[in-house]
Amino acid sequence: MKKVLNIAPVSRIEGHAKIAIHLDDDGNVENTFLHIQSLRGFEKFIEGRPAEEVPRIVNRICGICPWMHHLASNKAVDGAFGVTPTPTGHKLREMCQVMAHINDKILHFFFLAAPDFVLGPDADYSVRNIMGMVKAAPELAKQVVKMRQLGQMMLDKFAGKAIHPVAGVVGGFAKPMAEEERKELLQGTQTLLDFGCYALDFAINNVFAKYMDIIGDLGAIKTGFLGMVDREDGSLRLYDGKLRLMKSDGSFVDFEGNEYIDYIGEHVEPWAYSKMVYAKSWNEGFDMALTEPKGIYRVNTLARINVCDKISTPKAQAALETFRNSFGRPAQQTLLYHYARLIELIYSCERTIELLEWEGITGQNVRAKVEPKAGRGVGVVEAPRGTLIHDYTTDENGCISGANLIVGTTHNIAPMNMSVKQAASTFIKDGVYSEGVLNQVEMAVRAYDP
Amino acid sequence: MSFEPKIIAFCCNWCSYAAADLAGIHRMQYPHNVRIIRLMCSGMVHPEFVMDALSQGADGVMVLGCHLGECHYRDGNYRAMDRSDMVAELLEDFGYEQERFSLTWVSSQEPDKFVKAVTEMTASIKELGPVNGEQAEVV
Amino acid sequence: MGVTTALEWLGSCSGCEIAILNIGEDLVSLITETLNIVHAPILMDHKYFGQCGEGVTLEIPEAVVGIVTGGVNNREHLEVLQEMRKKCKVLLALGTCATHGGIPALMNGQDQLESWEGIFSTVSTDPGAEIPNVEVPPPLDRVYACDEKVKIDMQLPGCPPNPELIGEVIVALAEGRVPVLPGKSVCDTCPTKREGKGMVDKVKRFINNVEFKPGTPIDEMRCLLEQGYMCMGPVTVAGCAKRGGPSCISARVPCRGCFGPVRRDGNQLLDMMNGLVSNGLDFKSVVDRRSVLRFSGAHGRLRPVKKRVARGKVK
Amino acid sequence: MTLSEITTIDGLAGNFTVTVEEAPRYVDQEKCIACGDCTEKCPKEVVNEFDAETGKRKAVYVKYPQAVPLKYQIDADTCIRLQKTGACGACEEVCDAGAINFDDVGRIHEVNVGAVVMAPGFEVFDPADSGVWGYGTFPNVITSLQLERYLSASGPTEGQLVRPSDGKVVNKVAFLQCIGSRDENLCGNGYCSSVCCMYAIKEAVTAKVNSPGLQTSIFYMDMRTHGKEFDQYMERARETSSVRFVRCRVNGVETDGTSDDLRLSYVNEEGRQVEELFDMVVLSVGLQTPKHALELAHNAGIKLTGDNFAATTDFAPVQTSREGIFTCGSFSGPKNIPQSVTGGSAAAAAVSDLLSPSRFEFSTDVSFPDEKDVSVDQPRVGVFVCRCGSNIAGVVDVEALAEYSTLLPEVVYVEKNLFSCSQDSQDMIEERIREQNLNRIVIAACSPRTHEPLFRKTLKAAGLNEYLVEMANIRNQNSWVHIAEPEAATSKAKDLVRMAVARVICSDSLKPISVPVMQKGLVIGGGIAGMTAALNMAEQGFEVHLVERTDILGGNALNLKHTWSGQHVPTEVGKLVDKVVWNEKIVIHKEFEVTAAEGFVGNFRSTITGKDGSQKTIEHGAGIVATGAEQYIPQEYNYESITRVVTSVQFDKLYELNEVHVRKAKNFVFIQCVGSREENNMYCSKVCCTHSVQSAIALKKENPNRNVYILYRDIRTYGQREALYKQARKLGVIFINYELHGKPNVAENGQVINVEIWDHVLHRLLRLEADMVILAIAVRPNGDASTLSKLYKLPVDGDGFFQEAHSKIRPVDFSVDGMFVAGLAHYPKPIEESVAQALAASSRAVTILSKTKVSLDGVKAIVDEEYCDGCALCVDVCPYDAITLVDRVADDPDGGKLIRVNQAQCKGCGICQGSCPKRGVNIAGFTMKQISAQISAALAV
Repeated sequence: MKKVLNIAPVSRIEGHAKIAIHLDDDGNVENTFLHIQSLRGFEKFIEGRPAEEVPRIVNRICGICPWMHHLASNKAVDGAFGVTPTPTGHKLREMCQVMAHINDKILHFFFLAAPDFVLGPDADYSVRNIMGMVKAAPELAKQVVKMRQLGQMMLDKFAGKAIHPVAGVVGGFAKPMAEEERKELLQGTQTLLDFGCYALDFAINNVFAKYMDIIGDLGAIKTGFLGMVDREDGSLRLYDGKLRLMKSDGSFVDFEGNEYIDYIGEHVEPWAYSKMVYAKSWNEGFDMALTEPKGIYRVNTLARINVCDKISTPKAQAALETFRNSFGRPAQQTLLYHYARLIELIYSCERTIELLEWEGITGQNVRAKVEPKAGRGVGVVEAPRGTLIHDYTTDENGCISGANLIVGTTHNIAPMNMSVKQAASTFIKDGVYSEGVLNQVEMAVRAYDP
Repeated sequence: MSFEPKIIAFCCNWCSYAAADLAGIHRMQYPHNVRIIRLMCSGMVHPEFVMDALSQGADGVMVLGCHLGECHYRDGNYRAMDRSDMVAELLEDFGYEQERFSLTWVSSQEPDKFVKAVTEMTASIKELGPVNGEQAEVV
Repeated sequence: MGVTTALEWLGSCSGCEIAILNIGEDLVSLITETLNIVHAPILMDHKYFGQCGEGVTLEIPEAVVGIVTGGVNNREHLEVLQEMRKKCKVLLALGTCATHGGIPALMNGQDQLESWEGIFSTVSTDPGAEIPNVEVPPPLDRVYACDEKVKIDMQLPGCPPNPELIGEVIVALAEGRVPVLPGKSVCDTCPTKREGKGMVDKVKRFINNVEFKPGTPIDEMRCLLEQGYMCMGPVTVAGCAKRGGPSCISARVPCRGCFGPVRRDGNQLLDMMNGLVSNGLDFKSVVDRRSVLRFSGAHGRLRPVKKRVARGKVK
Repeated sequence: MTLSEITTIDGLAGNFTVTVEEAPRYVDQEKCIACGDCTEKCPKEVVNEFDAETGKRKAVYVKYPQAVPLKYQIDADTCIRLQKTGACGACEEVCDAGAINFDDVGRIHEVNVGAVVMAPGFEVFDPADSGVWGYGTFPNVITSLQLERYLSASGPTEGQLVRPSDGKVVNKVAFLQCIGSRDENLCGNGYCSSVCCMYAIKEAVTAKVNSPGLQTSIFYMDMRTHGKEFDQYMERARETSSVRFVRCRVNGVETDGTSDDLRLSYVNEEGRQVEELFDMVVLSVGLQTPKHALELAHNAGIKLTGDNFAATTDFAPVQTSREGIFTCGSFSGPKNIPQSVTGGSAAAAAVSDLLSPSRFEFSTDVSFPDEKDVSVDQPRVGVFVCRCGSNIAGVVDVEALAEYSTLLPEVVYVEKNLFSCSQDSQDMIEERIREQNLNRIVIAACSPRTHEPLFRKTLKAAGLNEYLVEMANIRNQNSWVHIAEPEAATSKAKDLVRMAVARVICSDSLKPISVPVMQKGLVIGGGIAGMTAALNMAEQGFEVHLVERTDILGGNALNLKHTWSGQHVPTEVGKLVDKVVWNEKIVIHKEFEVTAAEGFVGNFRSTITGKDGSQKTIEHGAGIVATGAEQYIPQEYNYESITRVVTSVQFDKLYELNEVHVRKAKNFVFIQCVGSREENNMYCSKVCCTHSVQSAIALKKENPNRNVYILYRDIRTYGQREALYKQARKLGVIFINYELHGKPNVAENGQVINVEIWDHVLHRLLRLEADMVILAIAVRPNGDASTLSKLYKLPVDGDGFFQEAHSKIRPVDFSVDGMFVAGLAHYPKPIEESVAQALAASSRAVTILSKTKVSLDGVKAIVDEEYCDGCALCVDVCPYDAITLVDRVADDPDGGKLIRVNQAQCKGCGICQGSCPKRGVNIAGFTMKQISAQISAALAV
């Protein structure tokens, strides 16, 4: 007989989601849903707020990537008020954002995803987690915790707050960087870079090698990709650049963030609070069919690694080449998100060092003159979870009169649903399923790090 | 039965409280709805008291102080006035009608003014209805 | 074996969870020895409806300590919170959302239906979209703090809370003692130079950086409120301070009250405005004063603005 | 010493031997516990003098419930046992205390004193002697004193106004003024008793409150409401209490024969003879010196005036004719309460002047038992509910209230009193505190503003901290204002008690703070008042700084020639100035004005600035404001345009210089109340009537053929000044009454000035041809009173004169501790009253200066270090700069900050408390906790 399996909550992710697997009378997958459970209404309740305050409000959208919202918001307000941040202010913001990426990657790979690989997808749930890992690989665990802490505290110390930051301000940054601070940060980042390289090797040798078969097909689907690249040389960019929308065949268009409306649209399903972003500009509509998906593209690490022509920093570039040699461009395997994530980890460290070594980084002129006024601004950054777009309109008092937010994860909602369906229907046959099997379904979701 | 509001009146010891005493001495009659709390100065009234009173079911709150320039403590009544402007506006933020709050200057020699103030306040609150009743001002 | 502990997040952003991880070196021993975590969506895979999702009623294992983050925005949150209350001996509300509503409670200042309709009809949204209503938990009438819905044994506000304090609370709970938490305001932990607020007559918007000598410690900087910026330190409970100063102030940015009111049932908007007017500041110079409640909009503090019917003043 | 009389005073000032004869009380004061059993048992009923014969008392009795000492006594003349040995003796049997002593005998005491103050007071004129008013024959003719008792809650009818004859509710009452005053034929009292007009109005108003619908009429010759704010009171009586004022003398009272109603026949305003019936007639009886006082005066060998009052002089109003013997109150002439209180202090000043060398020689401090520490004890609240006679009990259900009070949290004891303020209640409360081990007290009675000090003392006496008492004001703010709504009043009373209990539970023991005193005085103003005050303080041995704005001492007195009693002002002022100038303890600052002031009682710092801009700072412990007043410059009566229309002051000069117009003039017209007693200046300038009458007399004496007219509204030659009025009339001065609505018309007509006026007696327009018109100008408050009032925070009244702390009981104090007022700055008054007030101010100031430290009220801002975190929100809100921000740990900048409050500078206004977001600072006695508790209690149920 028909039944519904409710995997709730989807765990070891940052959001509130539930997977519902509908089985038909024969116990085969009839349909699956990834229900996104909560809606808070940021777009609405920032209306009326003085725009310069909004970066301090919207960072609460996500406690794992608050910097992304904080800075995308600042960029949007810059636009609305018509200010260009001073060079130093601009670079300080980027440094913070890229550093935030470092911590996020460590967190996600080791704390959330790794247990599946280190302890095995069908290990008992009570040990298939960071606590289990601590017991299984205490040294690694300690190292991981230490590194993540290092990254967090560097940011926390320099910018006052690592979680829900406040140091980014319209027009630039709230305080200049002192030379001592620079030295300390530089030293810390070196350590992180070393760990990043070690992490990639560790993953290649102990994880991916071991799970090649799974990687091959778990949640694998065929879609397009969206990500940010450097305006000049098309290399990987996280804080500022143009957007590149690539089809599954590898062809792509580039556009500026403030043109997003012409390229992407948001589809709404009655069973998820989260909207599903799709490529409007392909003029093929929206369809999540596994065979012939329409308008579906993906974001986040794998997407960025796919759309960029290269990476501007040496170690990451080398890793990228290895990656492309084995998986090509664009790579479609969902679990490769983890691989791509570690490449970005290395880029983030290298980029941070680059910024810290820029002579202007300790400049005193960190904030441009600001006049609140009416206007519109679109702020785009690459969040760990994908392309993040903040679009504000302000009134003559410089207060928000309208806002539109497209957060990273929403681009991936549709793909995730597809991956879940793909995974579920491959693993569940004739009513046969197990906790391990269901966890693999979750792994498909986890890869996207929603 | 008819609605008998409860009104809290914060009275300055040096003026309105004395005026209230004097009203008694002159046997002036006024509505029984007011409960007087004696303070040393209208500047002693913490806005929190106003909100607390309303949230605890007071239908109205009055502050009665000395005429401007006659404060026993230089300018306590100016503080009271500044606060009252603020409180009056914030009342609506917290979902109360502005009419539930009033500030009046009454000297110790003006029992009649005191009586007038409490009588009018009582009347206006009666018209307004109970504090937790149907929020009359919702469109 | 550590103290059995269940973690749950309601209308939260997971910032509190990250703050827990930020405890640092001690984290490992904390989550493996001090505590015995039996349920925690962000870290482990215990499921509500059985591990294979066949169950029909939401279940969370028994635990001595329960930690909830986030406010109560929808039916699911409420159900989870009530289940937590049922199963946990000691229930800790962690983070300002859980204690005072936090940022999401800004929604309490809006007309919910209107807003939601707006959200599903943005420029980039396909026309004709409806508010989702299948298998997604329906919202409550407003955003609640946890103690508005169930009995809460301990509160630790903060957006995010201070890892040190989280550590203190957890250890205290494990040791069965009362944790030592700050009761004074942010100013108590703020070393900036203060003289009095009398000379300021208006508050400035934060569109220019505050005055300070770069590279000098903050105790050489003048109180930001006395610089004319709206700093909510005086009406906000302490706890954010690290490295000898409040977080935002160390970043040379005025406090916005993210730890909630200094007195648990205090009213940040009322107290702040009172502080200003009592000092002769023009409270009207505060642009959008309602957002002074941006962190403590639960408990009925923040309400939609009501349009008033003109009434003849009773004379 | 009660029941005692002075028989002889021998010796000289500084060393008198006084013989005192103490009559037997027949009740042992030591043993009597005032239980009242004796009175209950006593079979002998006699009329009660205190009730002015309206009620009865027993032969063993207390005069009235509030009597001090509250000890019973036996009236030997009526006691059966004392009249006939062996008879009765019931009281002795019932007295468990064994206090009755029929063998008690009188005693003679000899006391050695340095000075004597005579204040034997007055008795009211007894109208029975002259039959005309039917007093004694018609039961419904009563005296004002009897009415006072009828209207009193503790009186025979508990405030109900009913007819003695048939108990019928009175609907129509007439007051006849000047019974036994201003009348030599019937009673021989030619003087004006000066208080009767005012008390008659007051009684009329109160009577109307007690029985609404009552019609009240006052029959008078002149309304003499010359006191501060009296005219306003009269206007209010006329308008709001619809009291009817009829100007005419009623010559007799008859009955209509059939009922007990009373018929008055009189000539009304229209000049027609009318008859009118009344339910009751009240005789406003005058004041006179009692016989025993006359004997006393005789024994003491002091001179009396023709009116039988102690003879004094205008410049030494409390000094009798015998050195070392002083007087105050009505013994030296009819006085109202403020004047008597002032006189009392003045006499004290004169005495201390005489005795200052031996200050403190015999004094001992009152000591109270050690204070019990109740800080840790569970609250045990005692509630005492006062009936206040029927003032409260008449409206509020006191039984129910008491019953309810027992149910309130922490309340362990409840008791009802007839008068909580009576001495016996005080003792009882003290008793209960001990036996019931109470540590918090609630008194449900009247206003804390008047009675809190009393109960605080009681707590102290019981060894409790005086701040642990809370009053629920169920009289002034409840029973008196909800007379018609007993249920509502009762439930409100319950609320008020509940609030008081809630509040007192949160009360803490407070310690009064004491600060050192700068033992110097400052006197602002070098007029008669200022100089007198300065001189008295100096002669009591204190350094005084006398600040005078002009370059000459003397003030307004420099314009005056004679006092009403004929003393030559220039001479007296000259003497005074000399004494002041030669006294080395007085530092005179001429051409200086106070420009800045700070500090507080005992420690003022005043900055004075000279004409030349030079500045001095004076530190002083007390200050006296004697800045005088100004003359009104008339806008009316063509004063500007007509040269021969002059002000009274100008006229004095011209007259003195024997100026030609004055010399030649035949017709003089005085116009009274110029600038007084009208809309914006509804007050009486008090001195002008006497002044004009004196000038008129002089003119007439000089040349009887002159025509002198005085156009007046009411001639206010109050007290013994009445003699002048009489003399003027004898000399043929013509007095013509006018009303406010019919002011005289003054116009120049060639050589003469036409004055038109409506004559109320002849009822026709009268045209006078005057050669000279003298305007009796008003006394106006000093223009810069407001400046001074801002500097020292001294209140001024509606007319612009300085406002004393309490018009009756604190007539020279300011509400600001350590500051006092005297002379015209306070209100228009003649010289002798200024001098008396100046002496009084001095003596009040000396009560501070004579101490090395003063203790301040404990109501101060207290920093709660647990909550204060030094956010500095309160620093700038303090009006007294009493708050400073300091390091929590001395010189450890990292230890956090908090505020400190300068206890001496703090006045306890609580603005800081009202600004603090975290309850970090509280006003002791008015803490956030206490007020919140009150709010919650008010709204509970």
